[in-house]
This record gives sequence, structure tokens and C-alpha cells, in this order.
Amino acid sequence: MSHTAPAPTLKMGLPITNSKLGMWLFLGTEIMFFTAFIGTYIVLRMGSPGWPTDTNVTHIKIFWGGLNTFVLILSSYFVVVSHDALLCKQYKKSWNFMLFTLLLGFVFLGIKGYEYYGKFDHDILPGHIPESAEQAMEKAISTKVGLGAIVDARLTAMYPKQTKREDRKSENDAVTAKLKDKADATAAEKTELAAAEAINELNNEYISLKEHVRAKLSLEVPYANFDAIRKEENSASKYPVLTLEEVEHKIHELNKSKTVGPLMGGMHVSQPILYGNLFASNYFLMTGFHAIHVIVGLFMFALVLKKGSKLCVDDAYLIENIGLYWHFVDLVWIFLFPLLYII
Amino acid sequence: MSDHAVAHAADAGHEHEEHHSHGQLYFMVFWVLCGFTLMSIGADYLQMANKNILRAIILAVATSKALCVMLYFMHLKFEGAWKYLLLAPTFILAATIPLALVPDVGTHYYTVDVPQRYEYEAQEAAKKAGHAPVKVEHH
Amino acid sequence: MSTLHPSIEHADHVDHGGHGHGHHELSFIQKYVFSTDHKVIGLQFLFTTLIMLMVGGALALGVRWQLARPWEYMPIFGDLTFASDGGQISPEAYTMLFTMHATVMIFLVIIPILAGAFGNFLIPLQIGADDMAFPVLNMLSYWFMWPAIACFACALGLAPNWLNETFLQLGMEKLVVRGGLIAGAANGWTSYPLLSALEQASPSSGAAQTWWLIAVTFVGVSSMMGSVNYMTTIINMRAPGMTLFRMPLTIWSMFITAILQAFALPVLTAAGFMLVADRMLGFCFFIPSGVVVNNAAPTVGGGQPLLWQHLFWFYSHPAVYIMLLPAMGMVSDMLACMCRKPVFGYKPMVYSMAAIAGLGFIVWGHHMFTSGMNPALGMTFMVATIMIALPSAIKVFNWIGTIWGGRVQFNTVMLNCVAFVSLFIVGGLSGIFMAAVPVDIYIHDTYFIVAHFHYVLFGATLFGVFGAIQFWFPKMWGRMMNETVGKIHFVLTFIGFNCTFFPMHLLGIAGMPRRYADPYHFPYLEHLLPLNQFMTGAAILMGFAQFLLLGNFVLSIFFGPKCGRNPWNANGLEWSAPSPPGHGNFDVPPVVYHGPYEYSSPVSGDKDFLMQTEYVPLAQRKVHTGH
Amino acid sequence: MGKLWSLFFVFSAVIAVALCWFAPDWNWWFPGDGKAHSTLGGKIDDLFHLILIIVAVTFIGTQAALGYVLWRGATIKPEEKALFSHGSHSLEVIWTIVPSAVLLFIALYQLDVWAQFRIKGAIRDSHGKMVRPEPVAELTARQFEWRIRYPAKGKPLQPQPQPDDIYSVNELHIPSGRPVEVTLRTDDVQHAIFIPELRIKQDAVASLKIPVWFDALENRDYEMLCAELCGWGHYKMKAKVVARSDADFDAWKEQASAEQFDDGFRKPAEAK
Ligand code: HEA
Ligand code: HEA
Ligand code: CUA
Ligand SMILES: [Cu+2]
Repeated sequence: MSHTAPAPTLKMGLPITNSKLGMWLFLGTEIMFFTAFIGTYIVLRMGSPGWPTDTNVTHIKIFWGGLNTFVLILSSYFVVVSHDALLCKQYKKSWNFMLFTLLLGFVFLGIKGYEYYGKFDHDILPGHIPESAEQAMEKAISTKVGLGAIVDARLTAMYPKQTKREDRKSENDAVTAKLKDKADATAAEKTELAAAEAINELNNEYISLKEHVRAKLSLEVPYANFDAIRKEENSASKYPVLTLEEVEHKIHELNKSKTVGPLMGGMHVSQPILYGNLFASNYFLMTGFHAIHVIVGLFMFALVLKKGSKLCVDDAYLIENIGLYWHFVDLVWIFLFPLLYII
Repeated sequence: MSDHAVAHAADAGHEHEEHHSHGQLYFMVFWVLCGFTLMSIGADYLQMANKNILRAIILAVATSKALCVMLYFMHLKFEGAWKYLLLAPTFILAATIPLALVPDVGTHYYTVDVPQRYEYEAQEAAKKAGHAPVKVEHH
Repeated sequence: MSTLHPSIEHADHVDHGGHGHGHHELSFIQKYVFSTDHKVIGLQFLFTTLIMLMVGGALALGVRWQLARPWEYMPIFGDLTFASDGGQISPEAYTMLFTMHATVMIFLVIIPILAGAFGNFLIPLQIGADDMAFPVLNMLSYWFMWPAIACFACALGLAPNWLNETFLQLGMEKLVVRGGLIAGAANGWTSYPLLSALEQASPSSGAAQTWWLIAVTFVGVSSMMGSVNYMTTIINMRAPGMTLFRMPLTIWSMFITAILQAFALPVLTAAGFMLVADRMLGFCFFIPSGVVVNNAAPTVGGGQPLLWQHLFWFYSHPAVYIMLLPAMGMVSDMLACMCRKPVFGYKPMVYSMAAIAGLGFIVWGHHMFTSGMNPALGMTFMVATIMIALPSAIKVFNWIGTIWGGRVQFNTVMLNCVAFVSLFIVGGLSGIFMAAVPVDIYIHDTYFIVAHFHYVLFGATLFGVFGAIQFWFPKMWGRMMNETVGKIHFVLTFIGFNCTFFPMHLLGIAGMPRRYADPYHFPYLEHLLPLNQFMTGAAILMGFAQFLLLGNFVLSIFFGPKCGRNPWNANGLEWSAPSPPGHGNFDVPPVVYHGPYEYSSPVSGDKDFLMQTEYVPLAQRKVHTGH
Repeated sequence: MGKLWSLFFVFSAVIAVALCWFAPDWNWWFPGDGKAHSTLGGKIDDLFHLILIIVAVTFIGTQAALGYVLWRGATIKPEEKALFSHGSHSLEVIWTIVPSAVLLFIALYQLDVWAQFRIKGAIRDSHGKMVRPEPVAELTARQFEWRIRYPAKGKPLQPQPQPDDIYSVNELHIPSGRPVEVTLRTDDVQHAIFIPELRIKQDAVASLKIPVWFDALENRDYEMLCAELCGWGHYKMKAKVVARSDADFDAWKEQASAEQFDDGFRKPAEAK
């Protein structure tokens, strides 16, 4: 074939570049992707009377969410400035604003991380949240996150060699018995004894609390009487029922106590949140996928920044497309913020 | 590759010759967006009694914000008619999902039989009976 | 799209044609493995999907065996996979077999063979472009199939040991597949929660179900990349003169399919993420609280199982048209060529495809009539579903109209296309029964449904694909496939197919439920055993007939008679390129002067075809004033 | 050759029609005696047959047309070119309007039956009167059996279990001859009741209580199965519906109650 001078021909299709068209179509698919999440959230929330809205309960921080909105808006603005500067052939300015955008992206993620940290700290996590007083009490004594877990952890720390909980417990009893009778105990041995006794006390408290929770009997009823009560007929209706306040009070006391207090690690009783798990599921899924999109955006910015001084007008298409993507990420947040934080 | 060729050709005429900066416009839009953000936070602080009005206001503000971003930052205001062809079906479809789900998931035709429902009813009954609402402590 | 205004451009197509973008020497890997050439990618898709067809078919034969000889020793297959049970399928294994059969057939055969293989191969060739708009993205969309295939292998229970070890060490026990092949994902291809959301509910599935979901996500990403690419290419890269209404129907169908995919698939991907989170991380989108499975502790949650069904079918109903429309387009092309006649009603064909796509988005609820959906919603879905038969009807009538008055060439291509039309009618009409809600109450989840979708999926789509393979084979390899073998394959498959699947309608009416490992211990189904055995025999016959296709395909690549550019005397742009086309496709950048179906036109003189690139002087055109 | 192929396609369509024609004789048709044993089931059957007729006409028509055009295409004269036609506007209009009328008719015609099934909460009996079904039992599905709870004799069904409730497993007892309502629940995953001869099917969904209305016209046992994949044992959720006259139903209740509350000291017969 010959290299004749390119003859003018008809360009079919739209008067925009393939990459821009492709980006817009991609954004269309992204809209559907987030619609699935947001739509799910809206309808699930509508269908769940009693959805938690109190920010004290959900540990939603409107201020930080608002700040993050501002951060994203600012970064969106910087992207357009960067694109504008590039078209005006102010390459240095363009590069700088790209850099600012990247930094703002990091700021956004930082704030998001701080918010997540708060959620983790309060155990506002899907599947972890009690939704009724009973579940809250169960959780307070659970061996995964509650008092049971604390006892286990302390025992394990003290007797790492034994593998079973029962063995650790009997080892603890043995140590207590041995050191108690010892008249000439050294200072080290004395602290060991104190520690062993503290664990023992905590364990007793734990067992008593556990049995109370299981039997649904008020703490006013001493644990020692349980065997007798079990033999009575219709025992349940005769005795007062355990309430969450009692458990809370108990844990509060244990925290204050001189002997076992230090072992408690500041444990507190989680409050029941109706539909808390569903709330947390939605919160983490939506903000999580949004954050992933932010991270992808950061990679794109890095791609542009890598060009350094080689940035030129031809890159306008690249920056424009990256900008489109980034504005979309911003748009998603513009809706997530009111939907999750305010309404 | 051919992308660039097409791009140059397509955009020849308006962007490449002499670009007039849109900086001023973008700056204004930026401030408008900030204003909207403050508005939605402010609306929350008003502690409006009627939640639905609050929701309507806040969603309206969010939509206006989204429009600003799309029209100016995403240049939709300056694009050809293809934007309608692309966006109209997308938005219709996107609206279909939640709308179609409302009669089935958002509301319930059949009785819902889950612990949360009974818990909620108990709480409401307690509220009606004049008990102080269960105080939730803030840690 | 009235907005498409052509603008003058200094095209550098000429630079691309034949020059391979300046790369003169491509290594083997660049050329055949990580190729960015749409034709190579198309063929990669074709080979992969044909192999997967074998896999899916083998799984189906496993299903059929159990239905013919329940709880009996199974030759070959049983020794290989269920040796520990004495070569006999367990109920878990049966469930796994049909789940993975459907999964492989749908996600790894039908969707990728239509959009992936033929879409890739044909789109640039038929619109006169040198390649796709985003060649690298195109390559990625193929290579994203492989993680999907690997994950599906894990979902089949075939996770390699080292992988399991790795996950154990990483502390990700929920990804460790235990129990080998019989421990595959076994919750149906629809994977309804809670069965698929709670591990205790379906203990044999374990991690396999999680892998299944991850695999679906990969398929989703792959298809999404493909569809964005196709849409961009078709909108923006058409050859000069290729206006929208001069595009072959194949291109229209691919375009509409891409739209469907782009807008429906993200929803499934999103739902998949939610279900994975529910399974692995304690989320609860689909898990209500207080559910007690296997005497385990009640679940905490708050979600709703029906939500998954909505999101799943929001994708999967449009998906059934994704699995059909491209075949419809290709069959229209082939019918016109083989009847030497323009397509009857080109524009109605286009509009009805668009209508199918549009309506296809609002009928998903017809899979949920008995699911406890709001009955009022059921009513709307039902009316929409019945009305979707209308555009399908228009298409059927237009195909018949196309054949009418034609000079019909009874070759393999034509036979497969006629089978397509004939069997699609059967499958579509059975859809009318199910679309009528009250009837669906009885018919739902019986073999009537199984009959319906095998008729549309296999009867229509796969026969269309068989025809398309034979038709475009010369363009792929520069050689022809063997006609005689093709016809034998056709006859055996057609007979085997009908004998296997037509009786399923009767089974369904007789009330035989689907997904039953052993229906015969219900007295009212006992007498259906002989019929099932007959069907299994037919299925085996049909299965072995596929070796003819495979043999014909592979051998013809090397030994088929050579052919020129246009062996069928067809009109499309692809036939003006060399066979097989080189990198960059066309040696002369094509310019289009007519629609693709000007067969037997009076202006073309003695010939009975008029290629799209052929310029007819004005004087000659005036002879005939019709078009 | 071409004529043979045309016949091949026509022939396969003929076989399909013939098979359906003879299927009822060969017992490959509706189960049991082929009749629906419930009022609404009868309506489903009527609708089915109506659609069958419409579909059969369409099927025969289209297949015949296909055979005809193929035959014509095979017999075209050697010197003749194919017909050069891009379509026909009037034909398009006809075959758009006619099917849409038929389809719209099907769509609207069935709405009432659906409404009786799910919306109206009442079934039209043979005199055209709407009868409210009586709630008789709560059916709870689980992997892989059915547990049924009935109120004690003479009492209405309560949403929550009562001390004197009667229980049965895999046997749903109902009074025959009048509409009853069964509340459907599930303890675990999704299941569905399917009573083929009554043409009843409904999923049981975790978190929902779904009422199902039907009547059994005869005093006999009906088979009941599970129609929604619920795990490996899906195929073996075999149960039966025991439909009896009011007197027999009450008698069964008394007997079941006596057996259930038998304290082991007295024989069931004495407990009464
Ligand atoms: C390619 C795939 C494909 C196609 C094209 C279709 C097409 C249609 N399908 Fe099908 N369908 C599936 C694949 C497909 N389906 C699958 C896989 C399932 C099961 C999924 C699962 O549960 O596992 C399913 C299930 C399914 C159901 C759910 C059944 C149930 O589970 O209870 C329903 C219900 O309405 C339905 C209806 C229809 C209808 C009305 C059409 C229509 O589009 C058909 C229209 C065509 C015609 C009607 C024929 C041509 C027309 C004429 C010749 C003219 C005139 C006709 C009249 C006047 C009547 N399908
Ligand atoms: C495109 C989709 C597609 C295709 C092509 C097929 C093809 C076949 N299907 Fe498919 N099937 C589905 C999609 C498909 N199916 C779906 C979606 C379901 C629903 C699943 C669910 O309920 O979740 C299903 C369910 C399903 C069932 C119901 C199971 C049940 O509910 O219990 C049955 C039963 O007979 C069945 C049988 C067959 C058979 C015999 C074939 C034959 O056509 C296959 C013929 C074989 C080949 C084409 C390949 C040739 C193979 C070889 C040459 C290898 C030979 C190897 C050995 C002998 C070792 N299928
Ligand atoms: Cu229970 Cu299937
Ligand atoms: Cu469907």
C-alpha cells in the first residue's frame, strides 16, 4: 500500500475522543454499581423501623464527615484548575495543583481512617453489635469480646505453656495454694500470689455473672443459691430478673476495684443498638468502596505527577479523564455524606 | 494512538488554538459548593422537628451540589447532546432499582417476623406508656 | 442517535493498516498470548469457551446419569471423582453438579462466546476499524477470565493444596476448600441466601461458595471492560459511510448487548460483594436475625433474603438477553446471506432488539412470582414480561420473511440458523406459560422451566453459535470447514437436543421439581423414570456429537480447503479484508456506500450481492428506485 | 436436498405436536387423575389450557410458515434471482398489532386469578361468592422437614405458640371442602411448599410470615414436596397433606392432642 497524502474522510461517531467516551461509559457502569449500594441502603433502612439515627449511638462524626466533604470539593476544584492551567500551557502550575490534589486525597483517607478507628474502638462493627438487652448481656460475658475473653487472655498471659483453659485454671489454683502457705515468700512471689488471686477473683466474678445471665436472674440473687433455685418449680417467676443496668453497674464496679480493676483493661458494656449490625454493614460497605475508589484515584494522580517536567498540552486528555473520574468519586461522597451522616 | 489523532481533529478549533482560562468560573463554583456543604451541616444543627423536611432539604442541597459538579467541573454544560443519550437512561435505570425495591424491601406486604420487630414494638409501647426513653450512655 | 454529525478529519488510518503500529517484529508471546489484536483475543475467547463447553457438558452428563440411574455406580466419571463413595453420586455432589454445570455454561460458555469471541472478532471487522478502541483493555478483559476460571475451579472443589496451605498460613480459613471435588459450590447458579450466606446451611459448599462469588466478580470485571470497549468502538470507530442504519444487525446486537452488560452487571458485582461480606465478615445484608440453622446459635442481622433475589435477577434477567441478542444478530446476517436476500424489515429488527433490551430491564421479577414478593409488584412484572414477547415475535416473523422468496442455500450454516429460529419459537412460547403468574405458581421450579431455558439457551443461542462458527471460520483461518461433517453434527445435535429437552416440558407438567437428586421416591413421579432414561440416552448421543464439531473445527484449521476473501459472496465489510486479516485488518481503508444486506439487488447486475464497499455509479442506481 | 431439509424441520414440529397430543394418554401430563383438586387449581388449569391453545396455534402457524418458505426457497427456479425486498410496512404493522392484542388479552385475563391467590384474601367458590379462608395451621419449614402447629380444637390460630397447641411433623392436616389459610414460616433457609395436585406453590422466606390460601376438594391424602433448593436434602422433604371432612379433622385434633399431652401414666384412650 502506498503512502499517499492522507485524504480527508468522514469521521463517524461523536466529536469526542475515544478515551473520554470510554470514561463516561465507565462512569455509567460505576453509577449503577454505587446505585446498588445506595439503593440497598435506602430500602433496607426504610424497611427497618427503629433504625439508629442518634449520632451518639452510631458514633457518626458529622464534623469530620463535613470536613471530608470540604476536602473532596477542594480537591475536585484543584483538578479542574490543574486541567485549566495545562490548557493555558502553565505546566508548573498544573503539576503543582495535581500534587495538591494527591495530598488532599491522603488527607481524606486520613480522616476516614480516624473515623474508622473510632468505630473499631467502640466495636461498631457488623456482626458485633448487640440488638437487645439480652444480647448485650451475652456479649458482656462472651469469651470472644467480653469478660470471658478478658479472663482467658489474662490466664493465657500468665500460663502460656498450658494449652487448655481448664489446665490454666488448675495451674492458677495450684500456684495460689503453693504460695499462700509459703511463709517466707519473696517479694516476687508475693506479687505473683497477688496476681494469681486477682485472676481467681475475676474468674469467680465472671462465672457468677455468666450464670446470672444464663439464668436471667438478678444479681441480687446470690450465685450460691442457684442450685437450690433450680430445684424449685416455676422458679423463673419468683425471683427478680437481671437487667442490663445491673450488669453495667457490676462491670463498673469491677473496673473500679483495686484488685481486679487493673486486669479489666477498661472494658465496658456495649449498649444495644436496634439494627446496629445492618447499619454498620451499610456504613462500612459504602464508605469502604468509596475509599477504594479514592485510592485508585491517587494512583492515577501519581501517574500524571510522574511525568514531571514532561507534562504538556497533549496530556490534557489524560488529566481531563482522570478529573472526570475524580469528580465522580466526589459526587458519590456528596450523596453518601448526607445519606449516612445527617439523615 | 489513533485516539490522539481523533482527539486533535475533534477538538481542533475550540481548545487548542487559544485557550481562555475558566479559572474564575471554577473558583466561583467552588465557593458555591462550600456554601452548600455548610448549608447541609447547618440544617442538621437546626434540630428540626419534622425529619422529613430536613431530609428533603438535605437531599435537595446534595442534588444541587452534584449538579454543580457535573455541569461545571465535569464540563457537561459545554458538551454536545450525547450527554442526554448517555445520562438519561443511566439515571432512569439507577432510579428503577430503589423504586422497584421499595414495595418489597422498603415496605412489607407480609408480616415481618424477626426479633427486631418485637424489640421495636416493645420500645414504642414503653415510650407510649410514658416511660422515659431508654437512656443511652455515651462513652 | 441524531446527534452524530460527521466532521472532517485528517485520517491516518492508512498509517495503521498493515504497519502494525510501528512494531515490526512481535515475539510469539506478544502475538499469540498477550496479544492486543482483537482477532487473536476473539480466537482466544473462542478456544477457551469451546473447552469450557466440554466441561459444562460433562457436568451435565453427570446430572443426567443420576436422573437415569439414581444412586448407582457411574462409569468413568464416578471412578474419577466419587471413587470413595463407590463411584456413586451423593446428594451434595448432585447439587454441585448442576450448580457448576449452569455456572460454567452461563458464565464461561455462552456469555463469553457471544460477546467475547464473536464480539471481539467481528466488531472491528464489520465496522471497518483497524482494532478496538482500547486494545490493551481488550486484552485485559480476556485475561481477567482466567482468574475467574481459576476461582470457578476452586468453586468446583479443585483448589490446589499449596493454595489451601497459603490461606491456612495467612489465617484465612474461610478460603480453604476442603473435601475435593464433591465439595464444590452447591447452592444453585442463583445462589439464593440464606443457603449461600450461612456456611452451616450448606456445609459441603464451604469456601467453594465464597470462591464462586469471587469468580463471578472477576467475570463481571472482565465483561465490564469488554462492554465499555465495544460501546466506544461501535460509537466512535466506524468506517466512513458506516452510518448507524448501515450497520449489520450483528453490530447492533453487540452494541445493545454491551449496553445491557454495562448497566446490569455492576449490580450483580455489587450484590456479590455484599454476599461475600455476609459470608466472611459478619455483615448482614441478606441475613435476618433469629435464623437457626442446624441448631446453631440464632443469627444476628437485620437484612432481607429477598433483596438478593432482586439484585441478582436485576442482572440475570437482562443477562438472558445478553445470552441471546448477539446470536439473533448473527443469525440475521447469516440468514440474509444464505437466502441471498435482504433482511426483511431491517429497522423493525433494530427497534425490537432495543425494545427487548429496554423491557428486559423491567421484567426481572418474573423469576420471583412465588418468592413472597409483594403481589402488586408481581402484577406489574407479569404484564411487562408478557409484553416482551412482542418484540421477539416481530423478530421471528421477520426472519421467516427473510427466508420467504429467497434462493435458499441448504448448507450447515443455514440449517443451524433455521434450527435457531425454530427452537427459539419453542423456548419463547414456553416462556408465555411461565409469564402468566397463576400458571407459574404451578410450573415454577419444575422441569418445565428447565425445558424453557435449554430451548432458548441451547436450542437458540448455541445453534446460532454453531452456525456462526461455520460461517466466519473462513475469515478466521482462510480455510473452510467440512460441510458433510457439519451436517452430520447438525442432525445428531438437533435430534439429540429435541429428544433430551422436549420431554422436559412433559415432566414439568407432570410436576417433577427441578434440582432433585432423586425424584422417584415420590410415588407420583415413579413412572417418569423410563422417560428420563430415554432423555439421558439422547443427551449422551448429543454430547458425543460435539466431538464432530471439535474435530471438524480443529482439523479444518490445518486441512480445510483454502478460500479467498469472500467465499460466501457476502456483503459485509469483513469480507473485503484478507482471510485471515492481518494486523490492522484492512489493506485499503474501507468506505461504506450501502447497507449490509443488498443481496440480489437489481443494480448489482449479474451478481447477487453488493458489497458495502462497492460504489455504484449514480446512473446505475437510478435503474432501481426502491433503495 | 433442500426439500428434504424443509420436511425435516416440518416433521420435527409434527412430532412435537403429536407428543403433546398423546402425552395425557401416556400419563405424561398433570399428575394424579389429571384434574386440579382445588378451586384455584382449576382456574390455573383453565388458564394453562387457554394459553396452550394460543401457543399451539402460534407454534403450528410459525412452523408451517417456516416449512413453507424453506420449501419455496428450495424449489426456486435456477434462472430466477431471489426476491429483492427490504420488507413490508403493512405486514410489520399487522404482525405487531395482532400479537400485541393477543398478549395483552393474556396479560389482563389472568389478573383476577392472581388477585384471588395473593391479594384479595378470599377465594371465589362455585357460586361466585367470595369466601374468606380460615386460618388452620402454621407451617414451619426447616432443613429438611416440615413442622406444623395447629390451635387446639375450637380455638383460633394465634401468632405466637400457645401451651395447648398441637404439633405434627411432615403431615399437614386440613379440613376439606372449604378454603383454609396456612401461615408459612421457615426456621432457616428458603423452602417452598408444593402440592402438585392442588397446584399450590409458595416460598417460605426467613423473616416473613406468608399466608397461603387453598382448598382441597376431596377427602384424601395429597403429596407435598419442597420446591426451593434448600441444601443437599432438598429432594427428600417429603410430606403429605391430609384433607378430611370437618368431623374427621376435629377427631384427629382430639386424638393428636391426647397423644401429645399424654403424661405417660394413662393410656391415650383413657386420657380423653
Ligand atoms: C436466552 C435466554 C432466555 C430467553 C431469551 C428467555 C425468554 C423469555 N423467558 Fe426465560 N428464562 C431463562 C432464559 C431465557 N428466557 C432462564 C435461564 C430461566 C431460568 C433461570 C433459573 O431459574 O435458573 C428463565 C426463566 C423464566 C421465567 C421464570 C420461571 C420460573 O422460574 O418460575 C419466566 C417467567 O416469566 C420466563 C419468561 C420468559 C419470557 C416471557 C421470555 C420471552 O422473551 C420469550 C419471547 C419469545 C416468544 C414468545 C416466541 C416468539 C414469538 C412468537 C412466535 C409470536 C407470538 C407469540 C404469542 C402470541 C404468544 N423465563
Ligand atoms: C447455556 C446453558 C446451558 C447448556 C448449553 C446446557 C446444556 C445441557 N444441560 Fe443444562 N442447565 C443450565 C444451562 C445449560 N445447560 C442451567 C442454567 C441450569 C440450571 C441450574 C440450576 O438449577 O441452578 C441447567 C440445569 C440442567 C438440568 C437440571 C438439573 C436439575 O434441576 O436437577 C439438567 C438435567 O437434565 C441439564 C441437562 C443439560 C444437558 C444434558 C445439556 C447438554 O446439552 C449438554 C451436551 C453436552 C455438550 C454440549 C458438551 C459435550 C461434552 C463432551 C463431548 C464431553 C464428554 C465427556 C464425558 C462423557 C466424560 N441442565
Ligand atoms: Cu426445603 Cu427444598
Ligand atoms: Cu427472566
